[in-house]
Amino acid sequence: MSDTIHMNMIQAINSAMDVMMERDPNVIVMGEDVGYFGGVFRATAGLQAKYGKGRAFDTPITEIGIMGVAIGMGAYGLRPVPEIQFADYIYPALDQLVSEAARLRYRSAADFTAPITIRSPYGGGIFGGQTHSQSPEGIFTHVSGMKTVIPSTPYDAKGLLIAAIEDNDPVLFLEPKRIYNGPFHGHYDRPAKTWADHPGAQVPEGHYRVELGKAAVVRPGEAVTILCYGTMVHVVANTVEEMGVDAEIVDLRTLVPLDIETIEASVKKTGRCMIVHEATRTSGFGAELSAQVQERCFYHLEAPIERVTGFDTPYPHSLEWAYFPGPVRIGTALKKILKD
Amino acid sequence: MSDTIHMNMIQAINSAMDVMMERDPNVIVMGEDVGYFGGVFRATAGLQAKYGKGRAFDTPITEIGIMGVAIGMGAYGLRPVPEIQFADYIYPALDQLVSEAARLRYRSAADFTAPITIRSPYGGGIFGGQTHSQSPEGIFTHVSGMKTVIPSTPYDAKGLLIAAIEDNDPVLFLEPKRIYNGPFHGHYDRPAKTWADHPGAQVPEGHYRVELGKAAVVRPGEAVTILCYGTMVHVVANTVEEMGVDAEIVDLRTLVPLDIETIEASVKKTGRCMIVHEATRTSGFGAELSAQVQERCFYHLEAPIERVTGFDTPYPHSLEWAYFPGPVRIGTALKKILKD
Amino acid sequence: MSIERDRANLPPLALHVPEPRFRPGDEADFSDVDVPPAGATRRPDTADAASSFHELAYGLVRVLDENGQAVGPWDPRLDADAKRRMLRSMALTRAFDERMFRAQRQGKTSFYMKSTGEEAVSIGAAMALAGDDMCFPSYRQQGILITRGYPIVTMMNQIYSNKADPLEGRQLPIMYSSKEYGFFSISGNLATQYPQAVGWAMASAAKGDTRISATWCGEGSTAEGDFHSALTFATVYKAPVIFNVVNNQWAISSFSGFAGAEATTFAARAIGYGIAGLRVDGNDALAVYAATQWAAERARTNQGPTLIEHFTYRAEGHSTSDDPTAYRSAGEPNAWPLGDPIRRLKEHLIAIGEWDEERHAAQDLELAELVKREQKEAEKNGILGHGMHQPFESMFEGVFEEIPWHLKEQQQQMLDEQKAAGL
Amino acid sequence: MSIERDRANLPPLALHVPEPRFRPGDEADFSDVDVPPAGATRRPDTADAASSFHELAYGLVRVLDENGQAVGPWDPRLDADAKRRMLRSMALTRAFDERMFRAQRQGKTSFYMKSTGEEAVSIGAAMALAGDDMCFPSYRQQGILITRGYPIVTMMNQIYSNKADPLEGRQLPIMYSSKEYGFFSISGNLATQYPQAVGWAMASAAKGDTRISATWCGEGSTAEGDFHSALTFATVYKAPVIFNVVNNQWAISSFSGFAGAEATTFAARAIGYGIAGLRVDGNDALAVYAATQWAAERARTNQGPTLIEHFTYRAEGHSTSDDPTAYRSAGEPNAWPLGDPIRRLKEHLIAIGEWDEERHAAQDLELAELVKREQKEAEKNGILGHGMHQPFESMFEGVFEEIPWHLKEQQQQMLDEQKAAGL
Ligand SMILES: Cc1ncc(C[n+]2csc(CCOP(=O)(O)OP(=O)(O)O)c2C)c(N)n1
Ligand SMILES: Cc1ncc(C[n+]2csc(CCOP(=O)(O)OP(=O)(O)O)c2C)c(N)n1
Ligand SMILES: [Mg+2]
Ligand SMILES: [Mg+2]
Repeated sequence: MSDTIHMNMIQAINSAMDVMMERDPNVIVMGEDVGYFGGVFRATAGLQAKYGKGRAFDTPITEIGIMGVAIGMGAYGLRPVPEIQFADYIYPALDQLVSEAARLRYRSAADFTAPITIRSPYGGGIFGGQTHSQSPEGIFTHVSGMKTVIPSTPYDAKGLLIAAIEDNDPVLFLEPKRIYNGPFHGHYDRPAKTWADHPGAQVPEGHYRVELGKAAVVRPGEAVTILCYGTMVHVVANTVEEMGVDAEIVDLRTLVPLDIETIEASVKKTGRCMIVHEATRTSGFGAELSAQVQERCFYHLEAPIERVTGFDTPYPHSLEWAYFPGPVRIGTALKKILKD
Repeated sequence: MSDTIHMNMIQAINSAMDVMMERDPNVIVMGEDVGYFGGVFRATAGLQAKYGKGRAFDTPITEIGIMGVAIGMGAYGLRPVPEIQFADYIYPALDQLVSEAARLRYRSAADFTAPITIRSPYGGGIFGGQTHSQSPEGIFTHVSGMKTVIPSTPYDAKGLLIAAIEDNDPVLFLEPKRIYNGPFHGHYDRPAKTWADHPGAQVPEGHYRVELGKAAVVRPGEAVTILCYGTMVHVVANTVEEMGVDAEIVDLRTLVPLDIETIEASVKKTGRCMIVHEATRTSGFGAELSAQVQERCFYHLEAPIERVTGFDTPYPHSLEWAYFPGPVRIGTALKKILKD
Repeated sequence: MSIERDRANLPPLALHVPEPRFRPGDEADFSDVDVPPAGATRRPDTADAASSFHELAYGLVRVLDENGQAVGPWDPRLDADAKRRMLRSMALTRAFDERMFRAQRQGKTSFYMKSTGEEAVSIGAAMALAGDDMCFPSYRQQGILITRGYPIVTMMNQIYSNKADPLEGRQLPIMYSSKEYGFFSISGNLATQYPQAVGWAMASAAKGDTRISATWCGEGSTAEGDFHSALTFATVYKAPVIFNVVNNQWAISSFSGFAGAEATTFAARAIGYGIAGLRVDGNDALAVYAATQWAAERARTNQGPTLIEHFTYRAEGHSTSDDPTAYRSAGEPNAWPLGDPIRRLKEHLIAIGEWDEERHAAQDLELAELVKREQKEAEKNGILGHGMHQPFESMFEGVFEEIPWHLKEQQQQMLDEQKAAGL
Repeated sequence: MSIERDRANLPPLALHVPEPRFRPGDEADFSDVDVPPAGATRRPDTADAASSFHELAYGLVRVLDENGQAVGPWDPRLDADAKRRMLRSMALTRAFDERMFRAQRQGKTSFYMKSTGEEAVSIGAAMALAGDDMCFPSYRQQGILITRGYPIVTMMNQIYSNKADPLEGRQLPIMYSSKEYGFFSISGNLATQYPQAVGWAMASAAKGDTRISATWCGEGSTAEGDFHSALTFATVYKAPVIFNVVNNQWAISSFSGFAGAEATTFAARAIGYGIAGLRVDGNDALAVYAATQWAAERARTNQGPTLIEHFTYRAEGHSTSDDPTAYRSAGEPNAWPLGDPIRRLKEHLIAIGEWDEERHAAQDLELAELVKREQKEAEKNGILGHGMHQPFESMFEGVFEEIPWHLKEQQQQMLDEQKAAGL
């Protein structure tokens, strides 16, 4: 593995694309504002200058088109990495993603495939209001034929993105935009942290992979298992630390396919399970996690599985921090599950 | 209540629209082929002839447009009842439905609302292949601001559809097309049944409502609670009868808002819970049901909650009956849960 | 408040809802449909700017005249062998459609869709394209596969979802896919293939390849957002793609007016994006060939996309699930002013002394026998619902490149259950 | 296989990726942009068929000439009072934008979007529409609300998400909504308002009402599928709707070429659907007024929809989150050949003796004071993140007409938790 340097999450994501474009002439990136400008979050900065307009380019503002064109490119033999500017804007592309990309291998008996990685920033905590804050991952986990990946550190972001680009099936790669610049502790009213002293921000410069479908136990513990991903990994870790609870924190990293072994082993060990995500509660991915844990660990559970999630409302602009499942709500749930 | 006559589910749905168009000049129906022809399943037959082209009309083949136009009509003061020809084709409309219709009341603080009822046939069992068989209800239950309703009898279909049309929020009304003409027993290889002798096919001619958000206990029982909806209510009922199991069958009828009281009371009574749906398993609505039951009835559960669902694959054309959660799979799960 | 206009005396607004000219019971009469004479339309140079021939989007490129002669600048001057191949492909497609329609009626499969009356659209195009150009069809271009020599028996295996079905029983009948034959996997969702074709073409251009793509959708499907996204991408990147709009007048029960045909042509959509637009007599195989050839040359020389509206008529029901007499005049197909594409090419070949009625009748017989023979062959592999399907466990394969644990688990569960149930 | 064309000598395909003319560091020079003289464009009768004036989609309707005179058939002949109201609304909009931009920079809110340089587009239109016509705007038509006399303080309350915000703090700043003022709730998702406007217009027509609708989107947003669905529905049902495309040359960092501007105009999209298309000098408030008036008359007399492209320039950043000097020449705004809309109308009023520099300066001062005063008033109700927001429990209201049990439960949970945490 190559030399390790400090990167924030945007730099790590940028580096993953750079590495893959360098290695594989079939990798191309495209999307609204990703070309000359390098993306509204700068994730594709420098790629057009380095690889040319034919491999990193701006697109018309039509998510249907971005996804449909990526599928055609994939059928040709390219390996497109389209960006959807905000995950909230993936809905216009849903039919192309769900009915086409995710079904192409199956319906053509592998005659055609869709080796596409869709990158999109998601989640709240940046005062983005209803349409720049959503966490739609649950919807995609319901769709057969596609994978959903969410990193929580620069290291994972780069390694998972490389693995996603190398994967021969469509992968939705959701980027927790709240932690692009630093691991969020969950206290909106305290100074923000940067990635500076975080071990997950030591990132190899070259090619490496973090395998899809493998969770990470980011904190071993005995009292309770907490399943989470993305921004919430940091909020949870910080809350657990503040409360001094011996929780085992599992960062899922890939939602589909899920690393059920790690989850099962942890819950069977701790006997308690809590699930934290930012997405709305009803039919969120937490429901699936809860169902699976219950199915597999029923006789080991000492307390009801708890879900701490976004509320079943749109993301409200001014009450963002009341909506966000922060330390207070996670803490309350933790106390409850440990008492139960 | 008016006189009761025999109706199959299509007739009941047609009657609901007829009754509402008669009572309220703001109710209009529209969609692909719904006008002169009366819909590919004949659900809107006769409405254009009776109410004119301005109130029952064909549309261009653009689900974005159908949904977007319905929202504008709703904002004007109409009460549109658009049809999406197959639920598999609702994805192009997803952005308008999810980001617009479902969010309009909230984002405008009730300045504008979207009193729209989207009707769409869903589900498999008719050899419709991958794109005429899907059950996408799970996706919509994850969306705040809209309701999801699925009837299982002609009586409920009419009463629920009237309640949906009268509701001032967007309602997705999914019609289990496998049981349009008769309650399906689950045995694809035996003669089909009609609604002829089914009590749920006795339908009042005039106006009545089946309240949204209320489940029905279609068979009281003590041994296990089975949660289901749509076509599965009949498949489950038949399997239960064939096996002679004393199951309590709860027909949810409305998925959001869910009738949690009925569910909770039933599971607390039986101590066992099984969930049956046709949709793919992962992150299907069964996951949410499982999570909620577990959260509320943890200390009453004597066995793990079981999910019997469609597999996590597209709906395969020729292996439809291996995919369909029929009597064999339901039976196996029942035996397991009763033994556990 | 803004300046209030006085609207007291304004007439009320009225909603215009289109209505086709003929409904069941009406006598269909298309005598007023404007059919320009064959040979009358100019053929611009393929290097000309799209903005210099807008009128072609409102005209009708026609080659075969009333006397069976090929006339005018669009005559592709094919040799007689090529024309006979064209005729044969069209006749084979029709024979195939007849046979498979009947197979569905006999309960051998669940569904079928004919292309009767529209054979020239796919076959004319397929002959003008190179064999390795990539096609992104809708469900009514079986003629492409037939023209390209895809095995008839394989098509039937797909329709029967039997054990020899290359798509392993997973797709609705007629939703073929063949990368080898340059035929993209057909989707049930309308118009999704349009931006995909653009993506393929853009990839080909980005790679400095010489292959182009072509795509088809019905006039009804042009209303989908995908259509617009495709044309927008294509005009922006000058993608080497041919857009075909098959205007067969009907979209299930909705006439073309519900896609906007009352106000303008579908070829005119091209003008809106500044791309080349052509309107072609879709029942004239030579005109379709010529238009495709012209568009392909534009694409291959980096002149960008062309949209071709094929003005034709869906002579039969939408599919086996449809009965068109419920919504349109039964006389429409016969009254259709552009005639039958097979009859027209046949008469042309006869008129130029390269064909005769006897040979045609013999060919019809031969093709009927051919499809019957292929059908027998196919049925050896099974028909839908009669046991000779793919193994049950195959259902879980191909969702992903590798089967993930949860699908393996579901697969095992299904096998266990089936075993326990004695299935 | 099909006839193989010999492609051995064909040149390789190439992907065309558009590139704006000027990037940071370049000197912007628009001297070759074709600006037709004011007054030169004909004004068809509003009853004329859309197909009879295609050239208007490629021209530029202009009323104000270089000498500040209003000339030609499109001159709406407004009286001086109306013109001064127009000028004032534009100046007020600009003053408002300045103030709120600064408020965002001061941390008083999260986000702001100016309409600087494009004020004529919304204000010219709002003045030509009736007060009860329904507008479906994008995020850059604050000028409509200002023209219609919506309270400035209420706009600010929305921007601050404070306790007097009529949208109860739920929406991003500038996403106004006011049914009373005929201003549809703004969405974050581009172009969704287009089919909604068509639906409203269709409803109005179906009801025999006389009100019409109008909608706006940026040139970049025309690429969305919603745009196409809207135009398709509108042409099919002849909906009484005005489509405005605000071509301000940029979509965040992407120039109009990425929406297709290299190949044709945005007004030409209209031709593709057979609807009326106009291209207008968007920095000429009188031209915008005249075009809107003409389109409104068409709509009100059941002539159907009109699409108006407003050719203008986004003089500042996309939003407070954007720095345009990163992707375009800093000199572009000043080099823009169509000038500033406020300056142009001001000079016209001066030229006709109805205004002078002193009055203008005084008005500017007055408006600056006005917005300052309103801002103070608004800030009494709080600014974003400083406590004076809506009550927490309000978050659960308005998701549905009645709060369902699960939201009540979540509401209670939140209140309990906050209480327990001493918040
Ligand atoms: C997204 C989507 N919406 C609706 C349908 C249902 N549908 C199937 S075919 C059809 C009509 C298409 O008509 P047209 O495009 O004219 O093609 P044609 O059948 O005439 O060849 C419709 C509405 C579908 N398959 N996909
Ligand atoms: C569906 C969707 N995709 C992407 C975005 C992100 N976005 C916001 S504004 C914008 C540019 C729009 O440009 P244009 O339509 O020209 O309007 P302008 O800002 O110039 O007024 C983009 C891409 C969005 N809001 N919605
Ligand atoms: Mg058609
Ligand atoms: Mg713009």
